[in-house]
Amino acid sequence: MPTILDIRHVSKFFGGLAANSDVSFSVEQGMIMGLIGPNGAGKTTLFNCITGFYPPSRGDVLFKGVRTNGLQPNQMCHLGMVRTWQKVRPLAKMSVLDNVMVGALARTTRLEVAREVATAQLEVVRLAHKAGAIAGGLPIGERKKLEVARALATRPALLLLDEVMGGLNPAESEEIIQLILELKRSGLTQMVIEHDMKAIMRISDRIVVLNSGEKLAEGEPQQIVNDKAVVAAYLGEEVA
Amino acid sequence: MVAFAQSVPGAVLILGGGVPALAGTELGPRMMVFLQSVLSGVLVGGVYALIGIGLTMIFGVMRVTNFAHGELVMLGMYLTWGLFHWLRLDPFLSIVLVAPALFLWGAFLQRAFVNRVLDALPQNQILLTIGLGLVMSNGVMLAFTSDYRILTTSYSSASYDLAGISVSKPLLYAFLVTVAITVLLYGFLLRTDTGQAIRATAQDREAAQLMGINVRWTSMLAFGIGAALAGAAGALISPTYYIFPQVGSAFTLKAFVIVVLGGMGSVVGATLGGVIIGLTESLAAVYIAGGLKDLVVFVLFLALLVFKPSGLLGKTRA
Amino acid sequence: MSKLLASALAALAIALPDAGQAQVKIGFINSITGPEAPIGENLTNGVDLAVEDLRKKGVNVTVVRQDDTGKPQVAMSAMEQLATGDEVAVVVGPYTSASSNAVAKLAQQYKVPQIVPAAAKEEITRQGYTYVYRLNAPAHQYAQSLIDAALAFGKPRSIAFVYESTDFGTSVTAAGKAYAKAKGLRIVADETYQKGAPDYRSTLTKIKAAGPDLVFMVSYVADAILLMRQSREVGLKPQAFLGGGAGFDTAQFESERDISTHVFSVTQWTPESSPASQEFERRYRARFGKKPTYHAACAYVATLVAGETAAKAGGDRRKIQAALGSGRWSGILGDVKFETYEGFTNQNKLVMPVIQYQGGRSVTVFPPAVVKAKPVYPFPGWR
Amino acid sequence: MNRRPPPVLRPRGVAALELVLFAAAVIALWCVPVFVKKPYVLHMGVILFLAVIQGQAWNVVGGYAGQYSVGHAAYFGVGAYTTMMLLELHHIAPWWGLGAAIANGVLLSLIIGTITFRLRGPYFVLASISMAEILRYAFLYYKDLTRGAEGFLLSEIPTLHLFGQEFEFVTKRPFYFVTLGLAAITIVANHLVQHSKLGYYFQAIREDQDAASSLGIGLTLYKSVALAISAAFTALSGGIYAMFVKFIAPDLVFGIDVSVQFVLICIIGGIGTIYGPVIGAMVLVPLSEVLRNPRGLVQVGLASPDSSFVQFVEAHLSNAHLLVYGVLVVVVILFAPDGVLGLLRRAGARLRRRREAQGEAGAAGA
Repeated sequence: MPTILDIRHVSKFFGGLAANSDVSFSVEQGMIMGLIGPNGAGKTTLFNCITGFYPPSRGDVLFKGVRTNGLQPNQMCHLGMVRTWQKVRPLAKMSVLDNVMVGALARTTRLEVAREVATAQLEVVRLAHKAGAIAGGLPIGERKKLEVARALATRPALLLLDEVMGGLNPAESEEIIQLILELKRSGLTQMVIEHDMKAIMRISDRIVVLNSGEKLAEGEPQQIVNDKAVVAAYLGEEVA
Repeated sequence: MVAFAQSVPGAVLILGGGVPALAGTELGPRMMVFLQSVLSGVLVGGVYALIGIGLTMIFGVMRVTNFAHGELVMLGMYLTWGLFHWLRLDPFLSIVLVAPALFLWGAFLQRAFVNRVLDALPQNQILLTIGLGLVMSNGVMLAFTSDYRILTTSYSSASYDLAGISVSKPLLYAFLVTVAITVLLYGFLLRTDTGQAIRATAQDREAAQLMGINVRWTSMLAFGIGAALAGAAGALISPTYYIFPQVGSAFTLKAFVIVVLGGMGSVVGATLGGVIIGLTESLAAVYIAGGLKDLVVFVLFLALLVFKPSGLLGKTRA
Repeated sequence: MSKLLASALAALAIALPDAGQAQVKIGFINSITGPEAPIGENLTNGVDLAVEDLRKKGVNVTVVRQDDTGKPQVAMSAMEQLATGDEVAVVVGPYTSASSNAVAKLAQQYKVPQIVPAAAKEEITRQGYTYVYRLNAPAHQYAQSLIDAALAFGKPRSIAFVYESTDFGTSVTAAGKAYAKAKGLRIVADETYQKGAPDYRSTLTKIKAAGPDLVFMVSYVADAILLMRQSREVGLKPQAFLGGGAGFDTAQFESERDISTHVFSVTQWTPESSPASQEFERRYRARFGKKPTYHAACAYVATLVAGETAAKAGGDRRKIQAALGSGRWSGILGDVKFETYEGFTNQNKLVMPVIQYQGGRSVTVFPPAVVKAKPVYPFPGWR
Repeated sequence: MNRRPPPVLRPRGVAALELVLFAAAVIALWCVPVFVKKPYVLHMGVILFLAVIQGQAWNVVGGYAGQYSVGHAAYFGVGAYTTMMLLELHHIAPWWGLGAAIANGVLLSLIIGTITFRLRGPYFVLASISMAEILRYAFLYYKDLTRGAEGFLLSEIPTLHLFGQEFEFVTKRPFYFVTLGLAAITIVANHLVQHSKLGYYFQAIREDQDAASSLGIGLTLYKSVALAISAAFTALSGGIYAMFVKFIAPDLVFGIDVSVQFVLICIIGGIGTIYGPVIGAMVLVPLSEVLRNPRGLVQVGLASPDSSFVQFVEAHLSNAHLLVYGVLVVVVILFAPDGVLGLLRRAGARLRRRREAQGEAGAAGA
């Protein structure tokens, strides 16, 4: 499988503090890459560096073989990379359909086309019945789905999900897991930050563990679970 | 005025002692112009600083984008004018009445209006305070018409001579009072529990609430103090300024410039910012053109916003 | 409040019908509020006295008052209202140069005769407007009288100008600079300011360093006082301070004795000028409790002229215009006649006296024909 | 914060009805001068239509794109000065001058946008005010170019020859038609913009800049486009205002109160909606005009000159008509943050709900 995302020695400093230091790994097409680590490990910062919200202080991000340092988030989107947010960011005063249409408009200027794409995506996340509702009024589970639908509407090659199951009940989480797996089957590459260990182990093909901004380990879920360093630094304390 | 009369010669000595080169030597006219405009700038800047400190309490500390700040200064000016006109109360003494009155008014405004939009979008705060400002300035216009009023005191145009440089008495008094108020405020914020509560609330509202600080009460207090400082500044500036209902809007903008310049919420920063703006205006009037001094201030402000948004002293920005 | 009450009473009095008398409707645009209001008050008082006198003569005048707050755009909409809504026969005012100039254009357009009582801007009567009549002397005479006076009193060599950047300030200063050059005076400073932020210390310091023999200032009331206060503060001490009328010739300025003493100002009228003027001053003081300024006198005469002419012409605008052009009047401003000369149209020729504040009151010191006291020159220093 | 407009569902029938009503309103207004000759009415009409244009213009960048500019006087003033100076100094007729005014407004918006769009929240507001103030002071100071505080007084608008006819811009009538036409065009243009990709993108930026950016929206580009559209219409209204009022000066066209008024039109009517500015203008303009000049009512015959209302307003309120603005804003922000239109909508929604409750079957089709 060809590599779609290549992260090479990425560091990000805020003042003197390193939020990421010398992180390297790559993501292959079609896989689901899990990204885990304790709070403050630098997962979201890394997402921000990848998607163009922060320029990396050092190192390179290569997307589809092209160096993307310094590109803006909207440019990343047009290249085929889109993210969701840990703390959901619905376009609150717009309807659910309009939210998703905004995503779809990244690939078209015609509203009818965007409306069709958006309607289709709402079907995918099973939110079509709420198309006319105002996004700000949705419960948290549906907001998360809305974020995914909106991101999918931009027709990404790589989808970055930031704690998309956070705050959901088990049934809702399960629904999201099924959605992620379904998307994988359709060929979409995904990178997932998740706190729910069971879930991440279930869906990920590979996992990168961050701790204090550094990469602690990388491997298949089974390897990670058995990695002594990881268990000591992260899983250990969590289990205990 | 006795207290001021006594304190003033001492101040002159300090100033004189600080610039030994001035004594005895004959200064060239160019140097004189420079020193005079620096001095005027610093003195006027002192009053600006007080307005700025008031706003830094409200905007910097409480994060309320108060576009009615200049109107609070204006109210202070009219109160001072009224006390002088009807009761013959000296403008500098009237601070004792004006500041508490404005404190109450500010606290009322906060409680009745601003409080309701604390968590709203900043633009709603801006519009609300613009609306309140319009009500204040036009209310005053109804009561007093839009005439320009002038306060005439015995020392209105008096000055000390400092090696050929004139020091305006009313401005010097105003400056000294500003310094005193600033020191008191600084002490209050650093040394008292209430002051610490205000600072804690400024840094993190939610955390402050968790620590058991009554955030509502603290906000009201901070707004009241900000308004009182604005009122005091109005009282201080009224002997050398003219007073009309729309006089506030220029102060509002200046105050924001000062707060952003000094860094949000920093009392020392606002003091410095005020003096810098006073100096800039004064020097720009002499070396560029009188008609361009405000323009220069705004250009400076924009440059600061774009290139160093945290202000000269501050580190953070919302 | 008392002012409001007074004007309300006056309005009431005017509204009372009085059969058998000539009915005339006059529009009066004035700076009733705003920065120029202290001067505007003088004009209002002058108009009130004129209305009294007209009544005595059997002319029943209705004055429709409009406040322009000193702003040309407000004056213009006031003029439209007067011309098309209230249908007045003739308009007196507005006070300021900027407003008068703007209204003059509309007067011509709507064919409503306008009598300008006290606005100095040259252009007002230099545009060939046939419906615009000016009672007071225009800007260049302000400058000429003052500079001639200074040259007669001493030997000044240089002059500095400080003025508000309004039509009035710019117009008088432009004429002043031209005349100063013609008289061989060196212009060492030319400083304009915007009203609203009265900190002139730096500017005045700069002027002090330039060391001019004459300091020529053109301002309305509040700025005139603050300019002189700050001049005193920075120790500016030329041979003479020359004030270009307006704010320098008001009761407020006069009462600020610390700073007004020995200042020269040019004026359109002085109470000392004639017995009739003295009588006017007496009446005015009795009625309003203060000294009348030239603004009051000009507004008084303008209203008399407007009222009489309109009564005779039966309120017909066209006839009033013709009558204003050909008529002659005499009164406290001397002989009034609107003439066309040297590029001016319908301009009354008026000699402008120069006054000086001495011992808390103003005395006429120039020209020699009307002198009442000896000038103090050069400026002896601050009290 | 949690008061939000109900879902906007637009069945085709409603859109058609809207169009018919809109056209009818424009035609009706077009006929007004045939029956009403009073200049005061026409004057009020012109000021009202200008306010509609200004409100619509501000709404594009402030209401839809969420960039609260309180410095729109910059574009207004530049439009006014461009038109006036071209006419007075170079004898270029205003119909060409207005084009130049729009061009200058757009150019200025690009410059101001580059500087201010880096900033958010109160800092953006402060920066936008500063830009307008800088222009005001510059126009006051550089007298040789701008005539400073004296400003420009319009001498004469040339006669327009169009379709073999002559149009004289002397009375208020032609201004009435021109501004009515332009206001209608502005509304239509706005409607088209808001129902296009641009409109969706503007709203996305307003709701969440980061989210919008992640969805492929170039923030600077689309904010600049919004500001340019807004500036174009604002400059246009400035140019017409200059021709209509016949006098401009820096304090008059670049003042903060001008900028604030544009914002208020939208806030009071209902921000981020097509008809909000129209309603805002309909509330604000008559109110402020009547308070400013109560004699107008006398002229129209709505009040007698001796009525206590006219005398009271004239004696007390005519110089403080902004007081009413202030009170209105405070009330609207506190009690009706979605403006008058929001209030109407909420009332309408309540009504609809009641009706839906009555007849389930009929409403299901939407």
